[in-house]
Formats: sequence, structure tokens, C-alpha cells
Amino acid sequence: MQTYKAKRVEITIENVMESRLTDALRGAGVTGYSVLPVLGGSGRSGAWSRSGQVSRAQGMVQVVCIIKPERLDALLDAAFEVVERHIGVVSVVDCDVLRAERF
Amino acid sequence: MQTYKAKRVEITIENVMESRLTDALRGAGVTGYSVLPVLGGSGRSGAWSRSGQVSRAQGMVQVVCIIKPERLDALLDAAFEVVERHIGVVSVVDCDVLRAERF
Amino acid sequence: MQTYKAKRVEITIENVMESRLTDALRGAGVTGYSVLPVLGGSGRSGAWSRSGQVSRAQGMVQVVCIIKPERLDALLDAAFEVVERHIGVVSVVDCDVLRAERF
Amino acid sequence: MSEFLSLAGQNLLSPIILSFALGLMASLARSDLNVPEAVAKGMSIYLLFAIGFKGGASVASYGLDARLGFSLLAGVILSALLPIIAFGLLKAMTGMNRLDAAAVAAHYGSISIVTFVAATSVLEGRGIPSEGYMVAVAAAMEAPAILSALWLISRSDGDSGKGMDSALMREIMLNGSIVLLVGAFAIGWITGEEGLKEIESFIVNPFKGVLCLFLLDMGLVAGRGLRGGGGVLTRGVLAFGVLMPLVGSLIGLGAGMLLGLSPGGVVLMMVLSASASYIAVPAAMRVALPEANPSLYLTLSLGVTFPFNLTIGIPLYVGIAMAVTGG
Amino acid sequence: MSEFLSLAGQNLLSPIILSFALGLMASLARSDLNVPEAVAKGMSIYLLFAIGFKGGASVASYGLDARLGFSLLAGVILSALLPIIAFGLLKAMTGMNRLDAAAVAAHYGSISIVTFVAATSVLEGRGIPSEGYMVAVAAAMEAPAILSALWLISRSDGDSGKGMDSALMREIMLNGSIVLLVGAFAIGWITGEEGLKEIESFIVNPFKGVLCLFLLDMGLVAGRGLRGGGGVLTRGVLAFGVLMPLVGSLIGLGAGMLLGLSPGGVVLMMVLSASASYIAVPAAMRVALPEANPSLYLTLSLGVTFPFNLTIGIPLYVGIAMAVTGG
Amino acid sequence: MSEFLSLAGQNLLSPIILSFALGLMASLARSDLNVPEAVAKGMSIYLLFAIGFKGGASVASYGLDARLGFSLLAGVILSALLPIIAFGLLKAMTGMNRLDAAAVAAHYGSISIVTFVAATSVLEGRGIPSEGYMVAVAAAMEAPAILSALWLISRSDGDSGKGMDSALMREIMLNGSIVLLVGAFAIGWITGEEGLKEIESFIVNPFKGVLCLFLLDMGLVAGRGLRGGGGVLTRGVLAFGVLMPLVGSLIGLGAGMLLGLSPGGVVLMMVLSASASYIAVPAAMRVALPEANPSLYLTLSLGVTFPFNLTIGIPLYVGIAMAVTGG
Ligand SMILES: Nc1ncnc2c1ncn2[C@@H]1O[C@H](COP(=O)(O)O)[C@@H](O)[C@H]1O
Ligand SMILES: Nc1ncnc2c1ncn2[C@@H]1O[C@H](COP(=O)(O)O)[C@@H](O)[C@H]1O
Ligand SMILES: Nc1ncnc2c1ncn2[C@@H]1O[C@H](COP(=O)(O)O)[C@@H](O)[C@H]1O
Ligand code: NA
Ligand code: NA
Ligand code: NA
Repeated sequence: MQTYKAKRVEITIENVMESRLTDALRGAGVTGYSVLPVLGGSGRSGAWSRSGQVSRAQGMVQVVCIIKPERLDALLDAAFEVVERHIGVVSVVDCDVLRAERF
Repeated sequence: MQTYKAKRVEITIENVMESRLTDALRGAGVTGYSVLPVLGGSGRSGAWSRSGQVSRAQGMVQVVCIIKPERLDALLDAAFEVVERHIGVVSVVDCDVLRAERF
Repeated sequence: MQTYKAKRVEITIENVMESRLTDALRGAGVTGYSVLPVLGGSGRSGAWSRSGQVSRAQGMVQVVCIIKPERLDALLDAAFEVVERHIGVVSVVDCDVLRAERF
Repeated sequence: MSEFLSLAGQNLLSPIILSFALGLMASLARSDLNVPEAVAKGMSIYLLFAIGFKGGASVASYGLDARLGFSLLAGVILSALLPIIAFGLLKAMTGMNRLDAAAVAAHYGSISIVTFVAATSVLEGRGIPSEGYMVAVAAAMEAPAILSALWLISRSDGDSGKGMDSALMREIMLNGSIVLLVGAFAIGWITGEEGLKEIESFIVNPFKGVLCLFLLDMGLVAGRGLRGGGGVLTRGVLAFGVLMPLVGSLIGLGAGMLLGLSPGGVVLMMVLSASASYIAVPAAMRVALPEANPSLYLTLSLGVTFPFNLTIGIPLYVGIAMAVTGG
Repeated sequence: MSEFLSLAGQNLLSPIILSFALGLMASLARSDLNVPEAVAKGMSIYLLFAIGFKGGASVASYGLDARLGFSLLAGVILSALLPIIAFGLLKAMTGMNRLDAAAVAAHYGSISIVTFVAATSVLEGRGIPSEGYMVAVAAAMEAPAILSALWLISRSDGDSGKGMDSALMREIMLNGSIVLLVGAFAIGWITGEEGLKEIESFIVNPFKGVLCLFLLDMGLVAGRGLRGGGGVLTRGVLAFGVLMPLVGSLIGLGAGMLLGLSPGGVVLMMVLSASASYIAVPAAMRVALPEANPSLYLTLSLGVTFPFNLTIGIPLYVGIAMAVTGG
Repeated sequence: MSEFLSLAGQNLLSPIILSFALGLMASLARSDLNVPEAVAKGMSIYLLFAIGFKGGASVASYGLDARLGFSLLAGVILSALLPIIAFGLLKAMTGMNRLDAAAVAAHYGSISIVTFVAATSVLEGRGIPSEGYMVAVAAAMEAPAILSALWLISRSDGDSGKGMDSALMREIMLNGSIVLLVGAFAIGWITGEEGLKEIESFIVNPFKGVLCLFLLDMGLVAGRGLRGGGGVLTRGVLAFGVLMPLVGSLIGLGAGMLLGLSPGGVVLMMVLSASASYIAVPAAMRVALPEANPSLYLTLSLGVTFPFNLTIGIPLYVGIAMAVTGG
């Protein structure tokens, strides 16, 4: 099966920043992304868990974005501007995709 | 720790196609997979979100499948047949796994 | 944008083992991880699904952990000790991250 | 006429409709108000169980007349027939391609159980009795429309099996809401008056309140749909979304009269024919006709026809049925 | 006998049992009907809170007799003892290895709170009073069986600490359902009659209806378990799943008589002894004995013994207890 | 005094408070008892809808006096003013940096709707009437505090727009709980007595029971917060968490007297001023002041001030208001 090189970017970010991030991604020409729930975690700012909240102030989500390699820099710049002052993690992996016309 | 080369395939696909995809994967000799929820996303067919539905018509899930490299082609062929007419994304990443006897 | 090499470890493990795993990870010097829900799956021990349970005995979660490459071995040793007798999958992917000081 | 206006006014200012309106406005204003998916699903399980059970218990009380069989049959025929009419209207009124038109048409043959529930609640409020077995008719009308629409497509493509396979067939027939509705109907029938008394303070008393919260969520969802998919609503499409329920209701009226149903039963037959599916059919269309545009059928069904029936349709159908049956 | 048959018939045709049957049939027929995990969890929190609270309030009303202490003690002993009997039966009746047998045995020493709840609802329906503190006995019986089963295994392995560590011990003793049951019992006891009146229309009136929906979900889950794990049910294993609750109930009968409980209390003691855990114990077994086969114990407990107790067991135990105590 | 003590004792031993205590103890003991997020969200939607609706229906019954407008205005002013006082106290009593102090201060200007609900339930239990429109005042007090706190920060930074943008502004004003509370209030007002009767057995009867389960979850969450974030509670911070609600309540008392509210209305004004937000404000702070430490404000608001108000505060405010108004 014919596959194509792409980049898979995963951004773990606070709930409250989700729409700001996806707006920024769209602004950077990203055509598609998926949002996955995160149940809990731990980092420099301590541990948290989705069931330990009454507010949506603390939860996080993972935004996954598969893009053409040449778009990576624009995406990272846009994402960085949003996450800069915030907690969260950005990672990039090389991947192969089917149906390259989609990205 | 001893690790082994493998492929990690992630297929984002509509809820309604989940059982058809996993049937096809089993048919292609895949011995294991996990299904992760997706909260929302955006693509060529517009944006959607899990809380914006009364029906299961629109939601998506992510099927993750770790396999031996030599099985990749059979898996992709099987997956492609299911997703072909449908929306969704297929990506493949190189990975290392513990306990190779499991795959 | 400046990125740094890192490892992304994903451990799919039973609910009941989650706190034991994260304790072990912390013991191995891991500073951060995220826990993602898993809806269902299939493996050598059969198929399962989150909605097919009254008990938390069967569910699984995915613990994702991004670390500096030099910490990988300690992490895998710690994780292996927990998953050894249990079902579950451990995979490692090479990735690039922003903000290396966080890992 | 003035009676209809007063009924309509009364209906529009009920907690049920206002809850829907609140949801609609909140999501159009882009508030982050939302009902968790699991809670919405839980409420819909409650509503299906309650409405099915009460229907069955009422059949147990008032006995079964021979009309049940005929009514079920009528439901199946209506469900299969309405998509063909809808398809014709769509080709005449809109520029939709055959695929989209067939997918939309399927929704209008099938039914919206929440519209049905809202109608029973209006009937109860006005003290108009209806046949308990109408919930079974509702269940019978869910699926045939899908087959009908797929037949419409396959006819033109010359590919008779297109889209439909046995797995999909089973999924449609055994879809959760049909099974729950029919199952609860059977339980209500078997346990009767006495069974109802045991669980009355769960399925009867709080029913209307749960319906309010459920409609709040429906309003939120409809609003989100309109915000995202509103672009597909050309004038013709919009007109179809209002005309088709009226056409459906008149055909339902005829069927109800032919069957000799009570005035309340006639209303419910009209409502079932007028309403459009937004659960079972969209899911089936995603599997069978993935190339059809879901924005079109979801926006029409949930964003146009559902609110139309809820606000104007139901009091109108009640008014017409009362006038015609002299009830 | 004829009284038992009529009771059994009545029980089988109650909304509660029929809801379970509906769920079971729906999932065996592979319908996609399902109750979201969060909703099922929410209902179980409701049931535990309500049953605990009502038990406590009843203790507050009728006073506490000296039997509470003895009953708790009896519960602990039964829970620790029954696994040993179960283990013996399993070795005799089935070809199970020691590990699987011990894991299964643990389930039968512990209890199923939903079976208990269903039994109290049958007792209430028949107007048979019972001791309010039986919910405390239920809580006391959850955990000892686990220790007992781990001891069975360690004895043969000569490795006394196997599987059990202090974290697991804490998880078992402070597991959510024990804490909620005991806590609600305490709240009911402290606030008494008056507290009950304040929240009666939440925890008393809709109780049976919620139980119906919860059992619908249990049926769905049991059916899925049977579909996936039915293969493990050899004839011997199946026979154990029916025999063991009978054996347990007779031992419970003896304990209840010895303690001098009321007829209703005797029934509940029988039910607790006869029922098998499917929440706390499976989770503990996954941690402590991961090599044991979960299909075996889940299918037996949830797919065989639970439906057996719900349908045949409870009316049988009521019949026996009434006959023996002359209640 | 002795009356206050008896009221406090009575309050402490109510099912509501004991449910909170159960949750708190369970999570401090690290039990795995937990309420699914979706269920907690569902209960909070229920509570907001019910309290809003009942407030509106009561306005419809008893008519609207001119005080509504003044009360809303007073609410806005209190909400904007209290953060400035809180900020001053924090600088005096603790070593907090300006950013953390402003973030904490915002919480104390805004309100906790569950504290408000608990207070109305205490008032009802004692037969003390209050103005139905106090729920609208509650809604009005949610947001101004945030602007006030951001102004405090920008003043010192000389950067007037810091943290606030129009998207955040919209999110705050249209946040789900404000929209639901105000919307339900409007529905209750429009449909009045009659609307209330239709859904009474959903929003009135089971209300207190749902509140118990919701507070159980609040206890669990507060306990988890204390376990994780307890370290931030220096003596000064802790003292602030108890002193600030007292200060707030007295200012609320003054406002209530000035407005000429009924004794019950004065109590609610005190409660609103005394309570601290843990939903809307934390979310806004994460967006606008991400560098402020969330452990600080969440632990204070949810782990200290909320339990204080629930247990000691409410009966104290009732006692004071009764004494002062002679009600
Ligand atoms: N190394 C990591 N790997 C995976 N997730 C992480 C990592 N570090 C942080 N996170 C996630 O990001 C959240 C915030 O991290 P932090 O900014 O370090 O407090 C954590 O609670 C985790 O959910
Ligand atoms: N580039 C992408 N990266 C991640 N997820 C995507 C991407 N494109 C599409 N998706 C997901 O797949 C769904 C359907 O995509 P599409 O077929 O482009 O409409 C979207 O709503 C996303 O959830
Ligand atoms: N190859 C695989 N790829 C992804 N997930 C897997 C794989 N194998 C097992 N799993 C997950 O791990 C669980 C237990 O696997 P097993 O130990 O093989 O029964 C499965 O139910 C899946 O959720
Ligand atoms: Na229809
Ligand atoms: Na037992
Ligand atoms: Na305040």
C-alpha cells in the first residue's frame, strides 16, 4: 500500500485553552486535527485527575494533528504562541499516512 | 531492557465503522488492538464534537494497533478497504516494544 | 522552532494497576505522564469493552510518558516490573519536543 | 382557529418548549453550556423505558383491540412510503443530488421518538386519551424507511445491494432504541397496572421534568448543528423541512382515520408521520451511504423539522385532528 | 410448595426481573443497546446510598439489639469460610487449576449488593420486615473472602505473602462501595426518621424504578459476558454456579437461625451467603492473582449465579426461611 | 447564642452536611470512592435548573418589587468590591505574591452556587421565606469579580489589557452555569405556578436527595484537593480562608439591610458575599493568569471556605440575620 511521509504532532493542553489552540492551528493552515480526552496526569505543577474536579479549570485534552512535513514549522510556531505561558506538552513524531491528499 | 521493532498503526474512524474495522483487522491476522475515544475534531468534512450529538452517527474513535513490521501491509490493505469510502485517517509510526511474543 | 530529541513511551495497562505503575514511574525519576482512557480492545486474553462492565476489574488505561532518551532504560525497567505478570502493552517511539527543560 | 392559537400559545410557553428554546439560544450565542454525552444518553434511556412501559401498561388495562395489527402494518407502510414522497419533493424543490436526497428522504420516513414523547405529554396535559400501542407503532416505523431509501438509490444505480449488508440490517433492526422501546412495552404489558404502580414514582411523576432537561440538550445540539451546518440550508431545503412534516402529518391523518383510531391516536399517527429521525437513520446512512452529506440531513432533521414540530406542528396536528374527528 | 411456585411466578414477572431479562436478551441478540459506564456507576452510587441510608434509619427507629455485633461477626466468619467450601467443591466438581479455583472461591465468599437490594425489594413487596443492620453485615462480608482465598493459594505455594500487599489491603478495605454503604448507613442512623423524611422522595419512592434500569444494564453486561466467556462454562463449572449458592444459602440459614434473626433477616443472611461478588473481588483478583482467568470468575458470578439468585434463588430462600421460621 | 448552637448542631447533623463529611473522609482516607465526572455534571445541571426555575416561579407568584433592580446592582457592586478587600487582606495576612493574591481575590468576589443552594435548603427547613430573585442576584455576582481582579493586576503592571481578551469576556459572561441559572429563572418566571406544578415532582421533591449526592462528590473533590494541595495552606492563608467569608457576610448583611430584603433574603445576600467560586473563576484564571498557582485558589476556595460556610457559616449567618432583622 502506498504511504506518504507526514508528521504527527500531539499537544497536551488545558481544556480551557483548547479552542484557542485549535483556532491558532487553523490560522496556521492546519486542515485537520482530533481531540482526545485525558483522564489525569502529573507534571511539574503536581498531579491531577478528571474525577477530582468540580470545575473544568483543571482538565487537559490531547490535540492530535497529522500534517505534511513542510507545514510543521508553521504549526509549531502557532502552537507555541498558545502554550507558551501555559502548562502542557508538545511532541512530534515521524509517521506514514495513507491518502496523502487529505493533509 | 530488550526491545523489538514494531509498527504502531493508528486509525481514526467513525463509531459506526468500528466493528467493521476490527473485524477486518482480525481477518488480516492482527492479534491485538485498543480503541480510544475521540472527543471531537475537524477535517475536510467540517468540525464535530462528542457533546454536540444526540446520535452516535457522528462520533469517531481511534483504533491503535501494534504489530510486527512484516504484518503491516496486510493490515493496511484490510484497513484501507474499510475506510476507503469513509472519512478518517490512518497513520503508521515505527516503535519499539517489550515482550515481542505478544504481537 | 527549536526542538529536542525525546522518547514517547505508551503503556496500556489495567485500571487496577494504574497507581502501581505511576508510583513505579515516579520511583524511576519520571517527572511527568498523562493517562488516557481506553474504550475497549482485544488481545490474547480476549476482547473487552468499557460498556461491558459493572466492575472496574477489566478496564484499561494508556499511560503516556515523554522522557529524555537517557532516562528510557530506568523507565522501562520500572514499568516492566509492574506489567510483568499482567496483561498490557509497552511501546516506545522517538519524538521531538518543545521546551526540553520540562522533561 | 382561535382555539388552535390559544393551544399553540400555551404550548409555546410550556416549560418543555422553553427549555428547548433555552438550549437553542445558549448554543447559538456560543455559551459553553453542555450536557455530558453520558447524561444525555441516560435521559434518553429513561424516556424510552418510561414511554414504552406506560404504553404497554395501558394496553394491559384497556385491552387490545384488533386495530393493533393493522396499526403496525400501517406504520410499516407509511415508513416505507414517506421517503418516496420526500424524495420526489426534494427533487422538485431543491437542487440536491440523488444521493443526498435519498439520505434525507430516509429520515422523514422514520420517526423522532422525542417528538412523539412531547406530543403524548401535550395530549396528557389536555386530557386526550390515546392508544397505548402507539409506541409499538413508533418502533415499527423506525427502520422500513431506511430500506426504502436504499432501494431508491439502488434503482437508479442498477446495483440492488448497494450499501446494505446483513450486518447493517441487524444493526438497524436491533438498534438500541427499538429494542428498549419494544422491550419496555412488553414489560409494561406483562406486568400491567400493578407493575406500573410499583415504579410509577420513577417513570410517571418525574417524567416531564426529565423531558425538560432532555430538550434543553436537544436545543443545544440543534443550535450547534445550525451554527456549523446552517450553510446547507438554501431556501428550497428550508422550505422542504417545513413542508414535508405537514405533508406527512396529512398522510398520517388519513391513515389514522382509516384505522379508526381515537382522536389522540390520530394525533400520534400524524406526529409519527410528520417527524424525522435523528438517531437511527443518520447512523445507518453513515454506513450505507457515506458519500451523502451528513450536515444536510442532520441540520434538516434536527435543526429545522424537529423544532418546527415541537413548537408549531404538535398544536396544529392536535387542532386538525380534533376538528376532523370531532373529538 | 404451591406458595413457593406462586411467589416464584410473581417474582419472575416483576418489572425488575423482566428488565434484567430484556438486557440479557438484547445483548445475546447483539443489539447495540448499552448503558453508558458513567450512568451505570451513577445508578450504583444511588442504590448503595439509598439502601445504606434506609438501613441506618431503620436501626435508628427500631433501636439496636445486641445481635448487631454477633451478626457482623457471623458475616465475617461466613465470608472467610465460604471460599474454603467453594474451593473444595470446585476441586471436586471441575477440572479447574488451584489458582482459578481460589479466585472463583473468593467471589462466593463475598457478596453481590444488587442481589441483596433485589431481595429487600421482594421482602418489602411481601411486607416481611427485616433488620436494618443487615446492610452493615453485607459490608462486613465483602472483604474477608479475598484474604481467605489468598491464604488458600499461599498455603500450597508456601509463599505466605503472595499477591497481598498493604496497598491492596487498603484498596480492599476502603473500596468505594464498602465506604459508601457503611457511610450512608451511618448517616441514616445519625439522622434517623427525620433525615429519612427529608430525602424520602429521592431515596425511597423512585428506588424500584432505578433498580429496573440498573438491572437492565446488569442483563446487558451478563449477556456480553456469556457471549464472550461462555466457552469456559463446562458442565461441571455450570453446576457449581448453581449448587454453590444453594449450599451458601443453607449455611446462611443456619447462621440466621443461630443468631435469632427475624424471618426477613434470615432471608437476607441466606441471600448474602448465596450471592457472589462481581465488583470488589474481580478487581482484587486482577491485582493479586493476575494469572487466574477472569472469564471464568466473571462469567460464573455474573452470568450464572447472579441470574440464578435473582430469578429462582430469592423466592426459594424466602420460601425456605418462611417455612423454617414459621414467619 | 444557644439558639445559634442548636441551629448549628441541627445543621451539622443533617444528611446534607454528613454526606459532604462522608466524601471528605473517604478521600482523605484515600478510598477509591468517586463520582463519575458526567454524573457530577448532570447533578449540577439539575441543581442549577431547579434552583433557577423555583426562583423564577416564586417571582411569578409573589410579584416583583422594585428591589430586584437594586438587588442586582448591589450584587454587581459587591462582586467587584469584595476582591479588592480580599486582596488587601491577603497582602496583610499572607506572603502571597500579587499575582496569586489577585487570583485568590477574584474567587471571593464571585460566588459558590452550591453554598447558596445549601442555604436555601436550610431556610426552607426552618420555614424562613426569601426573595425568589436572589438566584438572579447570584448569577449577577459570578463575573464582575474576575474583571476586578484583572484590573488589580493590570494596575500594578501598567498593562491594562493583561489577560483579558474578548473571547475570554464572552466565555465568562456566557459560561454555562450563568446561562442555565438565568435561563431556568426566566422559564420559571414565564410559566409560573402552573409550570412549577407540571415539573414539581422532578425539581422539588427529590431536590434535597440530589443535593446530598452532589455534596458527597464535593467532599470527595475537596478532600483530594486538600491531600494534593494542602501544602500551600500556611497559617496565614488558612486564617484568610475563614476570615474572608466572615468579612464578606457582614458586608452582605449591610447590603441586604440597605436594600430592605426579607430576613431570608438578607441571609442569602450574606451567603453570596461570603462564598467563593470554584467553577467559573478558576477556569477564567487559568486562561487569564496562567502563572498564578491553582493549588492556592482551589484549595482555599474548595477545601477551606466551602466547608466552613457549609458547616459553621450558614447557621451563623442565619443567626445573625435573624437577630439583626428581628425576623
Ligand atoms: N513528560 C510528560 N509526559 C506526558 N505528559 C506530561 C509530561 N509532563 C507533563 N505532562 C502532562 O501535562 C500536564 C501538565 O504538566 P506540567 O506543566 O509539567 O505540570 C501533566 O499533568 C500531564 O498531564
Ligand atoms: N490531519 C488530521 N489530523 C488528525 N485528525 C484528523 C486529521 N484530518 C482529519 N482528522 C480527523 O478525522 C475526522 C474526519 O476528517 P475528514 O475526513 O477530513 O472530515 C476529523 O473530524 C478529525 O477528527
Ligand atoms: N497489539 C496490540 N496493539 C494495541 N493494543 C493491544 C495489543 N495487544 C493487546 N492490546 C491491548 O491490551 C489488552 C490486553 O492484551 P492481552 O494481554 O494480549 O490480552 C487488549 O485488550 C488491548 O486493549
Ligand atoms: Na416520519
Ligand atoms: Na456469598
Ligand atoms: Na463571594
